[in-house]
Amino acid sequence: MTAVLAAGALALAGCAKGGGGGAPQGAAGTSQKPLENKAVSAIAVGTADDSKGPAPEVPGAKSGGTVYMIDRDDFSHLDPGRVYLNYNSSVSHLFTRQLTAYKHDDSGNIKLVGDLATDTGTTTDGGKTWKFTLKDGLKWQDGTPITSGDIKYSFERLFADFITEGPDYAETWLVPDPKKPFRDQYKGPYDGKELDTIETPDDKTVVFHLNGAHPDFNFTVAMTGYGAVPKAQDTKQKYDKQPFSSGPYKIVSHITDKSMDLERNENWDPKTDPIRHAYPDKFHMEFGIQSQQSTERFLADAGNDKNAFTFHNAVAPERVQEVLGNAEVMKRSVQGLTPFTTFYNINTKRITDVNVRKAIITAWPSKQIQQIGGGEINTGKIATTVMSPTVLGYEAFDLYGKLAKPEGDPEAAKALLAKSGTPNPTVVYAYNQTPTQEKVTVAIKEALTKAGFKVVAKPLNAGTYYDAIGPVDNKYDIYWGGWAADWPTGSTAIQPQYDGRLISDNAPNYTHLNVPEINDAIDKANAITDAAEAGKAWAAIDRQIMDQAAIVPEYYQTYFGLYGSGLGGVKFDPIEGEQSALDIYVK
Amino acid sequence: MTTVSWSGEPGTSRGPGPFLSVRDLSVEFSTEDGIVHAVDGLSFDLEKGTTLGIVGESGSGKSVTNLAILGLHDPAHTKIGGEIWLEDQELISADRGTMEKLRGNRVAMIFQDPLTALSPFHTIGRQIGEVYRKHKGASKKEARDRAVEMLRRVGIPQPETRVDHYPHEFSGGMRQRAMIAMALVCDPDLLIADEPTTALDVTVQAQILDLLKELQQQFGTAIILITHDLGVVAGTADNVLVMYAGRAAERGTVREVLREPRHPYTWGLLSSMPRLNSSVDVPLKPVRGTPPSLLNPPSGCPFHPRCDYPKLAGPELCFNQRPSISPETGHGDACYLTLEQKRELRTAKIEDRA
Amino acid sequence: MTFPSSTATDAAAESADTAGTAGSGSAVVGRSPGQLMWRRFRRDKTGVVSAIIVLAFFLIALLAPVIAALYGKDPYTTYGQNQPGLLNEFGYPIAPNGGMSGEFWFGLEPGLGRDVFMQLVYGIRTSLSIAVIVTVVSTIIGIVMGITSGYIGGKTDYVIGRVIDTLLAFPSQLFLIVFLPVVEAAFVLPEEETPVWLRYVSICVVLTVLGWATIARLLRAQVLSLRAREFVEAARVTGASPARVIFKELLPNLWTPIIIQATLALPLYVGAEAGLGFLGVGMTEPTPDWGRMFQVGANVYHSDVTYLLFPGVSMLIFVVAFNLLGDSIRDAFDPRTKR
Amino acid sequence: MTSYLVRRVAGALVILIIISAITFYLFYAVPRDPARAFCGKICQPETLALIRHNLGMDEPLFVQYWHWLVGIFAGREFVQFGSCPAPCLGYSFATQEPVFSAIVDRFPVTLSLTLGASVVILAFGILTGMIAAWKVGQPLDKIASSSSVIGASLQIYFVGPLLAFYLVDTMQLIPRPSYVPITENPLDWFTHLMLPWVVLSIIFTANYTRMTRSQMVEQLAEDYVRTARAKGMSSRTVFFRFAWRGAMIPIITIFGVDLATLLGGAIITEQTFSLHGIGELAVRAVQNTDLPMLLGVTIVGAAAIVLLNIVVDVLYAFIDPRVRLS
Repeated sequence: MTAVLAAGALALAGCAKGGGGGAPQGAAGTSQKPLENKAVSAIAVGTADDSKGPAPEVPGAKSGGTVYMIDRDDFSHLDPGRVYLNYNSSVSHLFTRQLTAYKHDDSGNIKLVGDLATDTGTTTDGGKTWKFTLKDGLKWQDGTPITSGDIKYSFERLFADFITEGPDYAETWLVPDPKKPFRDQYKGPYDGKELDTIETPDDKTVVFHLNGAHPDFNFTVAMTGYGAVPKAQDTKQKYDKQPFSSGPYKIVSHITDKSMDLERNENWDPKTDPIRHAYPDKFHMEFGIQSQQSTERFLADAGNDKNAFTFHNAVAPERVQEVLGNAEVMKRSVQGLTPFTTFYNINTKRITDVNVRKAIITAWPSKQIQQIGGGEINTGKIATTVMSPTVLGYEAFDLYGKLAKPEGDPEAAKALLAKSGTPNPTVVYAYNQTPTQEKVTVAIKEALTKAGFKVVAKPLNAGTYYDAIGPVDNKYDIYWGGWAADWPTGSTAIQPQYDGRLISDNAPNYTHLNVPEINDAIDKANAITDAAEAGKAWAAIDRQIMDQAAIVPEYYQTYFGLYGSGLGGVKFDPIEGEQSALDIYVK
Repeated sequence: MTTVSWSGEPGTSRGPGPFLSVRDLSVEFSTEDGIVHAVDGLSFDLEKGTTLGIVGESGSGKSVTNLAILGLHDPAHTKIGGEIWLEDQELISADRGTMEKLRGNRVAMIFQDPLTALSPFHTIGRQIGEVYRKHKGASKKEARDRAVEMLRRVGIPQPETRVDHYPHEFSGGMRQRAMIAMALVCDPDLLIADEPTTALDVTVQAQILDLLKELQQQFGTAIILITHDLGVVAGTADNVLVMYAGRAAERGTVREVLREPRHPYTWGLLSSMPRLNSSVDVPLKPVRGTPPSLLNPPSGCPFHPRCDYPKLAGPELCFNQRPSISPETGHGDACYLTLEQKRELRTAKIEDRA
Repeated sequence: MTFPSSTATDAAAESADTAGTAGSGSAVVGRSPGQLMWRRFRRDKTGVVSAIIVLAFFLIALLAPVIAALYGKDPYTTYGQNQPGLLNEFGYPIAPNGGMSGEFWFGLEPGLGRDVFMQLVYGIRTSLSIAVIVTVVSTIIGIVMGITSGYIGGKTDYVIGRVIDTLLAFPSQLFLIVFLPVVEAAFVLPEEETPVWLRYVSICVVLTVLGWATIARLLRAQVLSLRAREFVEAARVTGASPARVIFKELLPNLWTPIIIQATLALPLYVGAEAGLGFLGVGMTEPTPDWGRMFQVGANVYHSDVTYLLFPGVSMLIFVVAFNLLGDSIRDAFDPRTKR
Repeated sequence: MTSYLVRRVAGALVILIIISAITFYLFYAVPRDPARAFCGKICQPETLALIRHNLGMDEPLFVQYWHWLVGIFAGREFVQFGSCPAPCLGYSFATQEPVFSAIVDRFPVTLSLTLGASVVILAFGILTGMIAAWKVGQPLDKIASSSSVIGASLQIYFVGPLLAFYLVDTMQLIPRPSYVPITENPLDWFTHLMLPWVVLSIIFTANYTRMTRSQMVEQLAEDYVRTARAKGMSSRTVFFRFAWRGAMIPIITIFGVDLATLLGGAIITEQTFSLHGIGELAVRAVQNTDLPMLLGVTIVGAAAIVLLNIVVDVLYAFIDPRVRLS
């Protein structure tokens, strides 16, 4: 699973577009499937059987043809070690394989299964030592076999100085001392040294010796960031544009910012792969298509666009109403809850009084903000929790009655402020200076002022936004943030953000929440090996955090996109939060 | 010399008359601020092979008159009355095509500032040649040869190379020579030279005037020489027309006008001109005051505000009624003073000056 | 948007050439050039109507608070969000034509639901004041630099000349959007609240810095030609101090091009300021801004084209009126050019 | 001629270097840590330091500038990105692609836009201006003149969305503006750029109409034009051969200077129609405080303007024989 946040530009630009449908309200509700605030899917760890290929046939699917993909941006990274962004991940699934991966079934259940590995790995000591066995018949695009040595090498090269954009969980866990910078302890394979915490007793077996217990390490290695890279083909920085395929397709051409062409990789054996189909012969991907244009093209559904889909481009906000009212087009639409949540961090180091924080949440103009963003379909469900419904163990609760009074309750907030003893506290709201955020700020200022706050609004440049809110001693009280769990368990949904021991400059704990009980609970939850049990524990922590009023949840982000009429098997991938290419076929 | 007839009846039918005859010409411009009477009831004649000098201050209508002869005024803002006969062709009522065929061919013009009057973007040769091509239907080659010939004739050295030069590569005098070459390229019957020497050095001035005279003798061209400089007229023209405020103030042969000027304005002009034989101690006397506004010209004699003797002809006459030129032919002027009075006053004035 | 360019310069230069003749021509009628100009201007109906329109805009800008008091609304309150039934769930006005009604004359702003009429009135106030300030300051700087360069000549002239060349040769639009954040960052510590006036001043500074070169170049050329004229030569030869030459001899002959240039520049600055707003680097929320209304308009026009029309048409009227006024003033100064 | 060109180009280079130094210092004075963009979601301080080192940002500013300058001619080697061949303008902080190739990629868009608009401006603006001057004072002139007054006041950011709404959305007369490479489909290239061309050129066209008209009227009053008429040249010849030539000289000069303005207009047009040109790149770079990209776009833009001005000056010498290149 990958993060959406890393691509600040993409995510921010995504919410920058304001506006929405303007036709009378009636048209809106009818054809729209309401998304509920409940866990969207069951997430489980699959068995060795689940991990066997080939992937179950998609009914009606047939092989052949070219599938077109149109999207706004080129893939910023394709070197697995540098992939964090969901968009890069989505395409990487076509040519990069990891030890494990997620398998979706038709009822929306998600299972973690072995991808290159025969199963989801085994641990005998509660998650300190992990052993994976590679499947038979795995080959690189040049026909050479994928060996355990390649897997080891793939992890070793993550220590290189140019690989900085990807996740670094495994790197931190694979060095002797997790407290010290991992690059000080190992410099990567380019000077000939190996990482001795990874063992390869034979060509098929790879054993990881972690420096602590990580019961969900098998989820970690499902991240594209831990995808396989062959030692013989490692071109270092250049690898980012032209990775070597272990999946069903290989890159035949990639013109930055223009196009990328994929062709079938004949050396990929479907029998080894439980999740990937390879129905189309080719993919042609075109970049630089804004959502307005892609929406227009999907609506027109002409020529090659009939066989086109998009990973990321959503329906342009200004066309949403038109699309909703068009039954034919709605048949080729994809909707779903993404793992991405957005919220407003409350700096608990500066606003120490929990009642003031509660008052902020209570007074918050969630409804108005949603309206400015163009309504639910363009933004997301109004959120009330830390965890997204896409995270294992999610529980719905609404401590501050935000669903009942989404426009804010200034009276109740005033009461809370009275309790705190500071009826007119001053809060500094720092925001990303985009047109939409500027307007959101107006709404926030107005709502909080009504409740008795004095609001100082501080605009920050989009390019420096995270630099500004990064320092622990920043001078702001409230600032927007977004998060997606790196894998759908509470450990990455909650721990990086709310573990008080992880507070440091630029660390994701932007609320600077440091509550010993929460820290303890996190440790306990991390140690639970049963996924379902762990889920419950994380949900309890979620409630504790909301009780502390550390954030004002904003949205569980939704995705609403279209594809051409000539395609089948276009599905929403709840892990990446966008369209999936794995089951696609040309009708 | 005095073959010019100064018959003044406008609109009479024409038998075999003078080569050029201007009858009761009036030119009015409409401007933002009102109507300007640039020329008002002007008549004169000109015979072949002679030179008429038109003299006056700037704004007296001399250039306007000549532009009217060529039809070069802006039709949108100009109203022209009267008649202009070139032999048996009336020019004011002539259509555009006729005028185009006439201009540069039978009637040519030389302008004051040869730098601005020549196109800076075309070679001298081309500018001369295109007139020849237009009117004589010559080929490019012929036109070029003709241009070289004309340049040689007006005294430009190395005409074969100079023909390909641009005006800015010529000196002032050379440019004016080129201008003259251009004007004469089709052997015109009438040449209008509008202050042809004003922009030039004195030595060059003389050369150019000599050149004009020489060419006139060669081709028998009639010349109208517009100038504010009586000295130029004295040396070049056969007849003189003094203009003031769009009207003729005095006309006659050079001898008549310069020797026995009758109009007080002409006296003023003469006394403002330095003479070689006059004492340097005597200051030049310019005509006092400024030229009148042509928007609303003074009532009566337009010169009366600047005239030293407006009451001599009677208490009101000069102020209320416009004098017309008399006699109709020969040496005439537009002033109410009697010939006697004029003679006395002139003598006094000249003596005063001497 | 067009940033002041030589298009303007040229027209001004062309009339400037004739500034001298306008004076001598007037002698015919015997009125002072000023009187004559005024007389011509008054007779020009288009000019008078334009002047009235332009004046009306300035009055609107000046009297914005009064208008707000009479109208009973302000540009900040989010009426659409406070009163249910005004905006739909997508944030668009429910009533047709962008929510125009007796209560909200020009309708409501999509999203926040503020009053469009008030936004426009106060937006005009912001934008016009910036344009006026920039016009005045850049004209003054242009005068000083132009005269200095033309009068002193030599190395000073060379340096100023190169600076002017460089400034004029640059894509000013690009520089505007690039330098605004830089200027701002230079003044504010990252932790400090960015005051509204700072953005205001930054915009003025950047527009001025990139704007003075046009008029400076024009005046430099004028001064160069004037310096060679007899009367200035004479003044210099008789030992007049440079100050005297500049103020008594040069400046009086430069007023015509200066005034013409300024009238040409002002609408261009209005356009430039609005362009900044459109690109998202103009005045920030919640300060109402004419240009930012275009940005909102460009985002919502699919569903609410009415919103775009108000800032658009009002700016069109203003710029047309001002350009016509500029033409009339130019004609009044210089009757020779017929338009 | 050659020595003139060499001198002009050398002078342009000096100006560009000065400008680049100033811009570099100005931009890099902005408090901004680009390293964040190259760091994973959970970013360790050590990784940040490493990235800063990889980007060469731990060196003094003048050393960084020197590297940047040298990179343009010699190329650079980045730990973060690998090699960046000359001309290397650095790597974008936001999109992590070489600045130069990003600009080159978008160049055809902006070139198509401005070139097409230039054609419209010059052809249409000069044509209507000539017609107005030819029929001066007549109804046609009045129509041309008054519509040019309005045209000159039509802002891109108003007309653009408005025309898009009526012509594209409502009436569906023309396709939504986008960029189709001319090599791919010339017809689509044309139809998809029609609206941007029109919108970008309106103000300019109107100005050129006004300018051409007044220049023509002025030229027609010039002495040499009168001479031409006195020579018996037909009105047509006088108008087209003599006056036109004179009127074009100031117009070409102004067009040379207007190129910079046109580029500015292109930024707004690209923004209005979401065209991926250099202008849109610049706006995005501003939004992201993408300093290398900003610097690159600025320098390339400035270089283009400076070079085009040289071209215009040379052109000038061809049209006006009085001008000598020396």
